Amino acid sequence: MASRIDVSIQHRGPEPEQERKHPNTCPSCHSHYKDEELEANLRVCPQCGHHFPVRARERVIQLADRGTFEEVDGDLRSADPLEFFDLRAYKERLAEAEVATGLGDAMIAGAAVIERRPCELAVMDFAFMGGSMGSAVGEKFVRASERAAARRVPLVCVTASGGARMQEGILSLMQLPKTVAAVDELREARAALISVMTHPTTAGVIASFASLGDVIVAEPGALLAFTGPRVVQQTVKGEKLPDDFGLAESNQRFGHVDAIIPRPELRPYLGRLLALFERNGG
Amino acid sequence: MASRIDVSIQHRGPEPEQERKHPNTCPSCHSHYKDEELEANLRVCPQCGHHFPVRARERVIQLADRGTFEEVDGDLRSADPLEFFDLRAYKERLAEAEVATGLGDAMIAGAAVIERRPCELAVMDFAFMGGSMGSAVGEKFVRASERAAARRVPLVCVTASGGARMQEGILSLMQLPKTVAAVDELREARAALISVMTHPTTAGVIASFASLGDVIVAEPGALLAFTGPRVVQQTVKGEKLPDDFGLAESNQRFGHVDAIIPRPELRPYLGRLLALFERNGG
Amino acid sequence: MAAERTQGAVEQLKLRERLAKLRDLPLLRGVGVSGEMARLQRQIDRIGAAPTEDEVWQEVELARHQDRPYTLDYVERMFEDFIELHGDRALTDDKAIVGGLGRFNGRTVALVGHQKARDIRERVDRNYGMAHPEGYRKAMRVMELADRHGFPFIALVDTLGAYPGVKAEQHGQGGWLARCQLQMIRLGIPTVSCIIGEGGSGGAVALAVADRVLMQENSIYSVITPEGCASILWRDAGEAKKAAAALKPDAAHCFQLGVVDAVVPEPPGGAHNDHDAAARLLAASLSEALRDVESLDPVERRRLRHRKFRDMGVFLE
Amino acid sequence: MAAERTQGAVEQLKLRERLAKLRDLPLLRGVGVSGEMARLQRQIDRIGAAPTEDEVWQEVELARHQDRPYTLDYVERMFEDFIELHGDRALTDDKAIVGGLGRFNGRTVALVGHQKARDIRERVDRNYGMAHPEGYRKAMRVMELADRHGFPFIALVDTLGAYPGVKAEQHGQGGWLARCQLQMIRLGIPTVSCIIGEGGSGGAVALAVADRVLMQENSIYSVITPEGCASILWRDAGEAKKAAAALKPDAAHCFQLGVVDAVVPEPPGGAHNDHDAAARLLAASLSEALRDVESLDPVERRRLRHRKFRDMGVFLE
Ligand SMILES: [Zn+2]
Ligand SMILES: [Zn+2]
Repeated sequence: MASRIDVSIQHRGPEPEQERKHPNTCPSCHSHYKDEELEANLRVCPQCGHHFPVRARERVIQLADRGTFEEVDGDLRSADPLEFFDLRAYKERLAEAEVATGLGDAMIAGAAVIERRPCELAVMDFAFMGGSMGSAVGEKFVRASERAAARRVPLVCVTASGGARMQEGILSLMQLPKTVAAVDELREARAALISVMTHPTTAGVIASFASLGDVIVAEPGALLAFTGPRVVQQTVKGEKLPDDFGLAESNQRFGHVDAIIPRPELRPYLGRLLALFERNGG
Repeated sequence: MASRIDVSIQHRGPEPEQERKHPNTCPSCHSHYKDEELEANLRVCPQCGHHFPVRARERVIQLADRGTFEEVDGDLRSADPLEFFDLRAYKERLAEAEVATGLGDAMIAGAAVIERRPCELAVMDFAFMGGSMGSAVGEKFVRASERAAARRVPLVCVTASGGARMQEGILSLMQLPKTVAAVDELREARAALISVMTHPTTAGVIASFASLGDVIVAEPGALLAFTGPRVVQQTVKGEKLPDDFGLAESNQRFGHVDAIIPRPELRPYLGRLLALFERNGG
Repeated sequence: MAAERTQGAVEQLKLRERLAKLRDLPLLRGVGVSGEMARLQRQIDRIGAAPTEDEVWQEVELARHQDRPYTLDYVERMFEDFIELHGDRALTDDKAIVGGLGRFNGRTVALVGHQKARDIRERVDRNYGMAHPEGYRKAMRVMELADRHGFPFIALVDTLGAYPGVKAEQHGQGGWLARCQLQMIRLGIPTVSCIIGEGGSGGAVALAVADRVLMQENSIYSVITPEGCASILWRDAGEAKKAAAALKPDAAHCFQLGVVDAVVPEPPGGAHNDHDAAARLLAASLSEALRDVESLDPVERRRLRHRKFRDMGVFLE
Repeated sequence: MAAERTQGAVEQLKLRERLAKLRDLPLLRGVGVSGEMARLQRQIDRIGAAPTEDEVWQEVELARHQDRPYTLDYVERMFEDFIELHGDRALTDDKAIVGGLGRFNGRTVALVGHQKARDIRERVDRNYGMAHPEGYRKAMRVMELADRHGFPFIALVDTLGAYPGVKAEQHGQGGWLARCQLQMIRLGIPTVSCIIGEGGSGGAVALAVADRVLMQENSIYSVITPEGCASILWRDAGEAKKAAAALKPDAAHCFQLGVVDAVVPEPPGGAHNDHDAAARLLAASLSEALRDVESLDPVERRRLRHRKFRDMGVFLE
């Protein structure tokens, strides 16, 4: 009990078993693909429909009308206010993640147009330290909300996160109320938040802005949980968890998501939603 | 299914088995009492604690500081807009109920002081046509709310009702939104509604003002249900209902009531609550 | 009996006055055009002449007709780009109530409605249109979203009643029906409800605390089912016809009693005969009603809504 | 390392400035009186001197001390006429969180708090202070009631975290933690939260989105338990001490990082040594904090609360 994880990163990478597999091998049907093949198919397995992870920049390409995404706050970086040092220094981990992903932190954000509807778009990247939310991600989300409120356009937010970034200690926990406050101001401005939860959306992110979407959309098979199945299994010991425990499908059955949208349908679906939330000259 | 009852009177009197017993015989431990004995004991069985029904005027005496209750709207009577006639005319039933109970309808209301705290007090009487809510009860409740709002004192409402009065047809159903609207105006005026649910509080009354109390108090063993156990049993056929199905104790376990207060403690409890809701010179 | 006949005559008079006003109401403008006004006139005339048990019972049967259009039948005909929203965010997605956003007359409108079904398996899935508290919470979620964004709100009512089951009770059926009404009466947005089939007691009124409440011509709205009423008052569920005549659940009577603001015409013989025509007539009435209440100042609209429900009922003093 | 040492010096400087200001804050006025200021000074000085692992770990152990006062221990000492409210009106009465109304400093105040227990059976009943979504919904109900009546609101935080169980997940633990925060940040009333023991991650912050957030001297507030952090980063839960030192969950560090507004002193040795004295010190700090925020205009207060949380975090640009 004492060692359980709550808001912090739980899914810091693929499951151990999968670790040995090539990332382009489908964990569900074991088909193997060339990267171009997967990319051309929106990273959905043509054989069985498994949804592979999508990196943030590729997600933007999948969703935004060509050439419309204008990234902002690209220079925003996490600081190291706690001078956090475990087996390695947080600063080192940050630098390494930036080199590995080409991203400044685990979220990119900017203005975009989706199916001819203007919006702000914020996309998380699980490859950057497990998509964990520290001060940089929190600030980027807040600024995206503020821009959406000012422009009176919806904010579309695509999440993929293991939770708060523990290397920023209590400050990472503070990103929860920080982003919640931003959603409140978005609401005051009558701008919509459309939350697209992808695998995995857990812990600190599902316990803040991601769950506050006016509409909550999930990708098939995504793990959407505050506490993931591994830790819950430790709590309940003997009890066998349901097969789809914590998955999007279970979440929909229990009333937490509005729709599970397969990736190929996501863009037109968002287009229709954005049209509905478009202000009639407000 | 088609014959099920929903908002209307279900508990129009004691259970058949009990019907043969004297009303002063405890249905729980079978002790028998003289009326004065029961009255002196607030109609709680000294032997086992069973709560006998309390008529409205006696309830006022139990709760209000002596001589403080000032009844209003005593002349308000149900009309018969549908000219309702079943085996007998509604008008006849009304006249008979008035003679039998000495009440104009199933609720009395007025200004009161409870433990030195001023309030409005509305009390239902199950003996008047099963405590059913027609236009007269609805209007009395609304006016009590309006007086409480104007005086900025809490409204204490003691319910005992089988539901809406079907002899007034759709107009009795309209007493639900009518009383709900009154609660909303009470809230706008920052006056509290303290709901005391006694046996039975069901159907149309629990589906309207009774459930909207700022604080909801119940008497032990009271049936508090939208649909009572007999009808639910018809729905679920084979399934055995829990022993305390629909009772106050079950309602508390499921989170619907704040406290179950034995009758001897009710008056001081209400006094403490009223003190907490007293406006500090607002 | 003499007194009763006199009162009947008075009501008929009031009714005629109302009908005269009705012709001037924007709401039914569309009706005259489609030639339904005459039929409506005949139907309302019937009341003055005291409809027979058989006539009232026919309305009950039509309201329950298995080919009658259900909420989603109307949605697909009236709305463009409807996106259904699911779940109460707490426990489940109760399919006895549907809700979502769509384009109605070119602008975004939120809608909820009870949903029955024809196919046996879907009927079970929809629980015959009888919702648990979770369904009403879903409706409340859609209302809240609509209110926040300023979308007008439409509710279609079609239920025998809120579900009388074990979990429904344990989860607080009565309380949620009350809270749903409370939320609905507070909304800042324009609201219109229409009874499109069975308007069964608390489960129905929970979605009908609107600025304008309409009833389709062959729908019923009642505090209790005729069968339930008969089994209590006549001690014989078989006397349902008599109970129905006594309860007066039909549209014309509800209109006469001031409970609904207008009656929505149906195609000849009833909505089940022509879903498309029924949807066109319903859409026309909803449009008129919305236009009517949208023109009001939000604070004033809310005040009038309160006032309307506050004044429901008939009593002596 | 040189850079780090410089940065440490800068922090120490900032800290001293803060401490200087602190002495003038109304919040800690009561502290000087009780002679606790000197101890607080020493404790905060320690940070400048970089506390050892052992020192931080001692705070963790004190925060979890089984004789430490729990929410109801404080309530019975600080409040008159407390009436507990029960239930989420939907599913259950989650006893891991308590809530109610009582008189505090002569006026009605609403309170919620996590509730642990000492007795084994009660511990199970309270689920060790780890709430399900239903507990947070109960808290939200109390907040809503307080907001409607204009009662100031106090939250006492003492939880290892929100419960990580099957039903908790199925019922939407994450979503309700989010909604609880959203409701709390919207409140029109004055709000004060205090961490009185363990402030464990999402389950803690859900009750701590307040105008003023206080921490008792020996409480901890952290995004993850030291054990959890150790098992992930050191791949060994036994390295909890190291993790604790890295996470800096103690009051002085949280104050230094701008996460809490003030530190509430405890009696010598810790709150567990003298519940009455601990309650007096807590009551004094809560009173000061409430007085401070009650003086603000409600709209301005809400704006400042938003601003405070909006500005949390440290980043480079
Ligand atoms: Zn595959
Ligand atoms: Zn007895």
